[in-house]
Amino acid sequence: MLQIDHIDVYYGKIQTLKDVSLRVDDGELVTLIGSNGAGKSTTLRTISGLLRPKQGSITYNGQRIDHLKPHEVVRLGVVHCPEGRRLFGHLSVGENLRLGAVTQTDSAEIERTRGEVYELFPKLKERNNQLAATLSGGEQQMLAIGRALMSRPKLLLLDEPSLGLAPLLVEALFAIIRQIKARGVTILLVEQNAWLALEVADRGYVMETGKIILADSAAALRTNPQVEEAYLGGGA
Amino acid sequence: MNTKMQRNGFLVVLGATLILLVGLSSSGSSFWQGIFINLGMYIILVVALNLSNGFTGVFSLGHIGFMALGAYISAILTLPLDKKASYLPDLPGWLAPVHLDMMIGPFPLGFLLATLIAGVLVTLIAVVVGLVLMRLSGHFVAVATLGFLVIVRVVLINADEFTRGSHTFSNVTAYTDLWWVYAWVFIALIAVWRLKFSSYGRAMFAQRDDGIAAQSVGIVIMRPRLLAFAVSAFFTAVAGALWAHYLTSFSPKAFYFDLTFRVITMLVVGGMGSVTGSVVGPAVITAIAEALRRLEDVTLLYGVSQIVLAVLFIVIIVFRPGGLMGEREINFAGLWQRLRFRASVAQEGSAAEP
Amino acid sequence: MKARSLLVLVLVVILVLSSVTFISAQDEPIKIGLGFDLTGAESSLDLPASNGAMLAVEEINAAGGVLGRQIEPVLRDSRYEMDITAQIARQFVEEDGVAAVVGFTDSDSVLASGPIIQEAGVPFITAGATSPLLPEQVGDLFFMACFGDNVQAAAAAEYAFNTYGDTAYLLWDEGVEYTTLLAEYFRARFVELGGTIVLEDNYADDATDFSTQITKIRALAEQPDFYFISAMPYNVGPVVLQMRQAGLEGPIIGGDGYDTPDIVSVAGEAANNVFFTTHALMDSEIGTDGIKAFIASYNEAYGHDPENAFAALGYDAVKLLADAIERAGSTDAAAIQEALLATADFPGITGSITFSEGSHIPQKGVTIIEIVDEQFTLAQEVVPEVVPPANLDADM
Amino acid sequence: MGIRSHAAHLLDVTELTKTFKGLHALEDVNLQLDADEILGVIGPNGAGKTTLLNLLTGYLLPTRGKIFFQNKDITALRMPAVTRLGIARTFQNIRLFGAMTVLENVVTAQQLRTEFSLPEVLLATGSFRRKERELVEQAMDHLSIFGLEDHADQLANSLPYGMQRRLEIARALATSPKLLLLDEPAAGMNISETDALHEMILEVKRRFHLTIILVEHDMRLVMNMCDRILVLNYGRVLATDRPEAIRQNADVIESYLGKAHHTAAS
Amino acid sequence: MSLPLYALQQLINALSVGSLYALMAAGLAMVFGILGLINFAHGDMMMIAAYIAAFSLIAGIPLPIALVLMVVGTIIVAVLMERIAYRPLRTAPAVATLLTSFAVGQILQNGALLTSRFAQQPLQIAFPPIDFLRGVVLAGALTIPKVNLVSLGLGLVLLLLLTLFVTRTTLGLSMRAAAEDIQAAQLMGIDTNRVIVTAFVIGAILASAAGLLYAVQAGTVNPDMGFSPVLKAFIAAVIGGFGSIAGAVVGGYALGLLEVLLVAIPGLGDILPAATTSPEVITFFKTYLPSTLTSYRDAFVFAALILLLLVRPGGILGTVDNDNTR
Repeated sequence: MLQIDHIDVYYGKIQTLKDVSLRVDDGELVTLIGSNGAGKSTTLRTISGLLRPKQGSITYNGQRIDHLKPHEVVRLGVVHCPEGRRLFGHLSVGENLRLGAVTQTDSAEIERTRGEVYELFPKLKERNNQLAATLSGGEQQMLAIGRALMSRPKLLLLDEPSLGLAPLLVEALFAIIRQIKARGVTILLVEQNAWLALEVADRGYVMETGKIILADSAAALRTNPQVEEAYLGGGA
Repeated sequence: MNTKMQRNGFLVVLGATLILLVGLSSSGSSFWQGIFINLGMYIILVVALNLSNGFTGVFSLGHIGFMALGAYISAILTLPLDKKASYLPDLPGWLAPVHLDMMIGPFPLGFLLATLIAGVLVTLIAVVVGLVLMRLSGHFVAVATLGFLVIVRVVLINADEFTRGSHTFSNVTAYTDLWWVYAWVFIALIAVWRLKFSSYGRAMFAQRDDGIAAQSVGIVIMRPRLLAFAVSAFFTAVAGALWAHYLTSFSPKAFYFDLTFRVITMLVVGGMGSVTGSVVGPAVITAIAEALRRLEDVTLLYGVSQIVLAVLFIVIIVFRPGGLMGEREINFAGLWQRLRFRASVAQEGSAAEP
Repeated sequence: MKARSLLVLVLVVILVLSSVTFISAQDEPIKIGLGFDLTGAESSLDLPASNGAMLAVEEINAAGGVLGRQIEPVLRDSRYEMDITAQIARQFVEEDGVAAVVGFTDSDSVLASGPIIQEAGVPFITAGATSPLLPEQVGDLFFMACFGDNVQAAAAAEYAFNTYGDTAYLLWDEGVEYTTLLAEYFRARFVELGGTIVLEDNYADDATDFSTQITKIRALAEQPDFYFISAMPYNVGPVVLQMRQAGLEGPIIGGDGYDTPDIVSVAGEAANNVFFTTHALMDSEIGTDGIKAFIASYNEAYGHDPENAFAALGYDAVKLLADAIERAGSTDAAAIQEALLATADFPGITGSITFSEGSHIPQKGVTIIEIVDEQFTLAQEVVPEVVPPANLDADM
Repeated sequence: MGIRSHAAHLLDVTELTKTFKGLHALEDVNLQLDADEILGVIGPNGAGKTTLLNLLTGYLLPTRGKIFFQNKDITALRMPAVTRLGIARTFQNIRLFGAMTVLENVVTAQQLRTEFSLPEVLLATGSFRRKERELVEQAMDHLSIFGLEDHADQLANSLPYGMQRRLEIARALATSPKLLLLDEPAAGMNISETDALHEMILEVKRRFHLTIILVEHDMRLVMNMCDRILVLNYGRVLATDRPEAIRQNADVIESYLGKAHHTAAS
Repeated sequence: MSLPLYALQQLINALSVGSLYALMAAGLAMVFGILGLINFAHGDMMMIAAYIAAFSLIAGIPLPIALVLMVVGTIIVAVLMERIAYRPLRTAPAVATLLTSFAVGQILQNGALLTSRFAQQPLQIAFPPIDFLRGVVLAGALTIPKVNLVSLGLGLVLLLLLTLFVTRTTLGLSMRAAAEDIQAAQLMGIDTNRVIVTAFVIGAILASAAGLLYAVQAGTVNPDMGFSPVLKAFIAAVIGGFGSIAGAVVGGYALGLLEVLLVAIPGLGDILPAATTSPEVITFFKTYLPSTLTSYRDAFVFAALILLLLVRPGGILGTVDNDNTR
């Protein structure tokens, strides 16, 4: 479904991605793990068109998308739920969801999707008219994901959804990610909480300083001593 | 070693400047002297503004107000007594008989005193204003300092016993010449350069880059801001005094938005944060503006030069958002090395010839 | 790097092109510097003045020139930036070697350029700067083609006092020297005559809505005999219109800032019962033959009627200079100065010009114009009985 | 204040409370810290950990409560004054002077202890040159402790992430503090980097005779390094105890560590 | 005129001035909200609009067509301006874009200057009279110039339409989203370039309405007529809390009121009827609030502005978190 081939990305003069290649197949949940500054978010930002690769290509369902603008990428069904939620705090929950569906034209369809999102996150329905900024941290994350789902993504790019959530909430969140996957959405998940990510994922990539250093099935990565040592905190 | 090369490079630049000045002042062309006098005054204005806007990031749009105050204060102090009696008859008693015209040989000490008094008074005003305004950041300082400029203008227009109101203040003695201007250019550049590479400068840049981190290493944000604002006001007032005693007449209208934006444009083109840029910016803008002006006189398309200048400005900003110099400085040591290298090549060349 | 080399290239091209100016012509024509603000804040006055001046040069040249030599005008834009104003003065006297300079309509520009021209020993006639303090401030080679504001203000005060009565309302533009000076001279003469100013007020130069000031007038228990409003050409129309719309029908009086067709086109019939002092009645139908001819040729050259009285003043200033050079028989500064001082009854478009008793401000009659049925009509030609001193401050 | 003696403690915090728009970010926090201790502060996001650091350093002023440092009431002091008295900190999201070089970052912190007069600077007197030279030399020595001496002339924001963290600590220490507050220094580090950080913190603690407060999510680091741990939840102190005791504390497990961590850690 | 009547008339004056300021400030604030750009060339867009209208009317084009030409022409200028000057500078520092907007203004002003010269028109053109904008409406002793009434009405209508647009349409919602977080908006699939161009187009519509009314009031058009209104708009926008359209409107009326008060109160000593007012009051006004004090008006406006910035940095409507730094 998504194929990244040998991309190099620069922030100004500093190279942040070096020869990164990865692949996400239809229906999969693939995770990208690694420490802060390893280039995980940069990878997602490049896929969604916020950054341009200097070298290499990104294809989605056989179509080159590395030269597209972010809104064109979204129209193809690749939706990026950014790190730090990036909600429109001065707009209501309902308006945030409406904006998620900005690429959709069929209003009946939009309402149906809205119903599904409410089903997934009943809290959002309760708070429909509340300003997004007034939600709690967990609710905000729910809204961020719900907003992304409103555009009926085929491929969902989730960036650090667990960031800043208490461990108990994180568990609930991952249960929802599983449900989304079960509905047939392909997911590329960037997580610092490698343990949890590998629990839900089919496959995983490990990044370090802008490079992919490991790629394997999630199960294999979970038991890979190198990963265990570096990211999972071993058997402390 | 490195510092020695730096000093040599600096001396080369200083020497070249001196030669240029001697050449100019002996050329007898008051037009070309005028260009360089204007350039010098702009350099002082820009480097002073850089200290405040560039180094501390507190963007002031009100500096021309300090310039106006400097011009008026110094001019009142040096105005010949007969002119004073006729143009400013309502001056308060203690000020009416003041006429700073002392000379030491050919050196007008009175003018120097007037300039210094204007500078110091304006610095005091800047401290008071700064205590209020330097608490603001971002667009808010810009608006507030713009307000200061408007207030200064209104006060100058209304304080007619001191300023003649909206009437042109005239017959100021023309003390300012190339040497006066460039002496002050030298002092201003050196002072700002030394501030930049000192604990004060580091504090200014630090609080600009990250105010919270700066506080966490013990920097009281207000202090570097206020210092920069005050010193900057001093030199701006000096430039005002030079301006007053060069043009010999002025009115509140002259010290307003047009001049403000001309100086800021020079600053941005040169590079905010770079002392070298404060010379480069005015020099480039003056050169282009002068060339375009002459072109206009040939083509008679008055107005085109302003358009071209504006387009050039946009081009510079698009391709070099930090200005021509960014925050970098001239590398005196490198300059010296390059000169020595050329000299040695030339020597070798000439040695090889016969 | 690329941007830099591009910049250098542009600079070089510009410098090469501009060096064309240095290829100067033969010494034969008489060079006259024309310094005006063509693009800056004063351009609405200076541009017409420069047009008038250029027109005069063309006419003189077409008629064979002065002393058998053509006049070569050197027109330069001061942009109302004072450092540039000073610089073009230097260019005139050094690079161009002009025999005389004509220019400007405001004191700031005259005072920034005048001392330089004076020091270079070159005569300088201002087209429209009307502050009577200027000759003293600039020097003995400086002349004015127009009367001083004290003269027209006194004329207005005397006319209004005698015609309408002894109570007045006074409004002026507080940001401009011309309007403040005019208001001060008017006040001085009017009070001296025994008049009372019942209310005075001012407005910012950029104002377009005067309803606040007008409401204050309307709140007066009793309306004054007339309203003296000292305004710039661009403010006159709206002030007059808005006053009339608010029901203030009394006579409105002002200075030569009113002398622009705009007042009628903006205010329409509201401009009736407006009186103002100016240099001459610029009317293509009932004006003098000289005025008719001037308006016609201005229209031919620039595609429209003269914008305001400054067009005629620019024209007169050049003609006055040419006349003086002709009489002096040379372009020597002292000779021109002497000839100018001896000018008597020079028939300018803006009235007959005489410099008497060593004064550098001409004695000109003041024309008082009344607007009747949206037409300028001549109300009176006067010479004020008493003129307030140029420097009001000095007497206080 | 009462007659209670604070002499025993380096830092003595009583009933510290901070409210934002009526919400308690921190409520009645009491805390005593002795010289040479390492105190860990843990708690879920929004528990008030960073608010606590902001209050201790004078970046925020408390709504209620007192802070004594070395027997001196610093409750009302602002950040620069607090730093001068000897409390330094780092930040959760690194805050360097990005447009300045690594060396300048450290010198800027170090100059806190050096007095310059304006004439001295403007005239570039001998004393100015000497002091500047000394500052640079000291800063270079200081950088070498952190292995940053080879990057002295590099711009701070061009350093890789790990080095930026180290530089931030180096800069904090350049103010010669007695108490160092570290806000999630291991965030985004892998385990080997975290271990190196652990070593480094212990090393500088010895060398500079520091007392440390460490706010951190990485339980392994906190458990291994700290003498005591303070657990915050919704702005209140849940527990203060030795690491082993915290690990067993049912309340803490329930509200913070959760099942996931439990399984992961066991 | 009795004192209450006087107060009422001055209040009407304040509302009239204020609605023009609000109209001008709304366009400025909208672009600022989305791009963080203080577009000083907004005033020059007003100037361009006035010129197009004036030239069209002088050429004998019927009023409705002239107005359409004006709006379309201004929109074209605004879109070109965005495309050529501002788009390459999206990521540049605020100062650079601010100065660029001045440069753009310079280009427009001198362009207008050259155009009038080539069209053989005077620099300053009398704005051709528009019948329905001439004259006054009388309500008892109160007078309201029609221009002011129209600016009040047109202002309200345009601002209402604008409010409906940003709350009811997807494009409007997208605009608000882009104003808050332009990158997040992109990730929603919003074409932010389109949103920005839309903001400039709406800005141009507001500017042409304001430009027309301003020109009618001023009676004349000239190349630098845009500076003074944009400065007022800027102040109004700051008073209201920069970036919010509602704030700009409130700021516009606040500025109008302030300006009118600063002229209406000094000099009352000369106006109050001596028969019915106690002499102390008259003496008080004559001593402390003489008419000449009105020349300090701008200083008071800005002093008030600075005070407001210190006390409520977010403007009248704004909310600002209490963090003491940044």
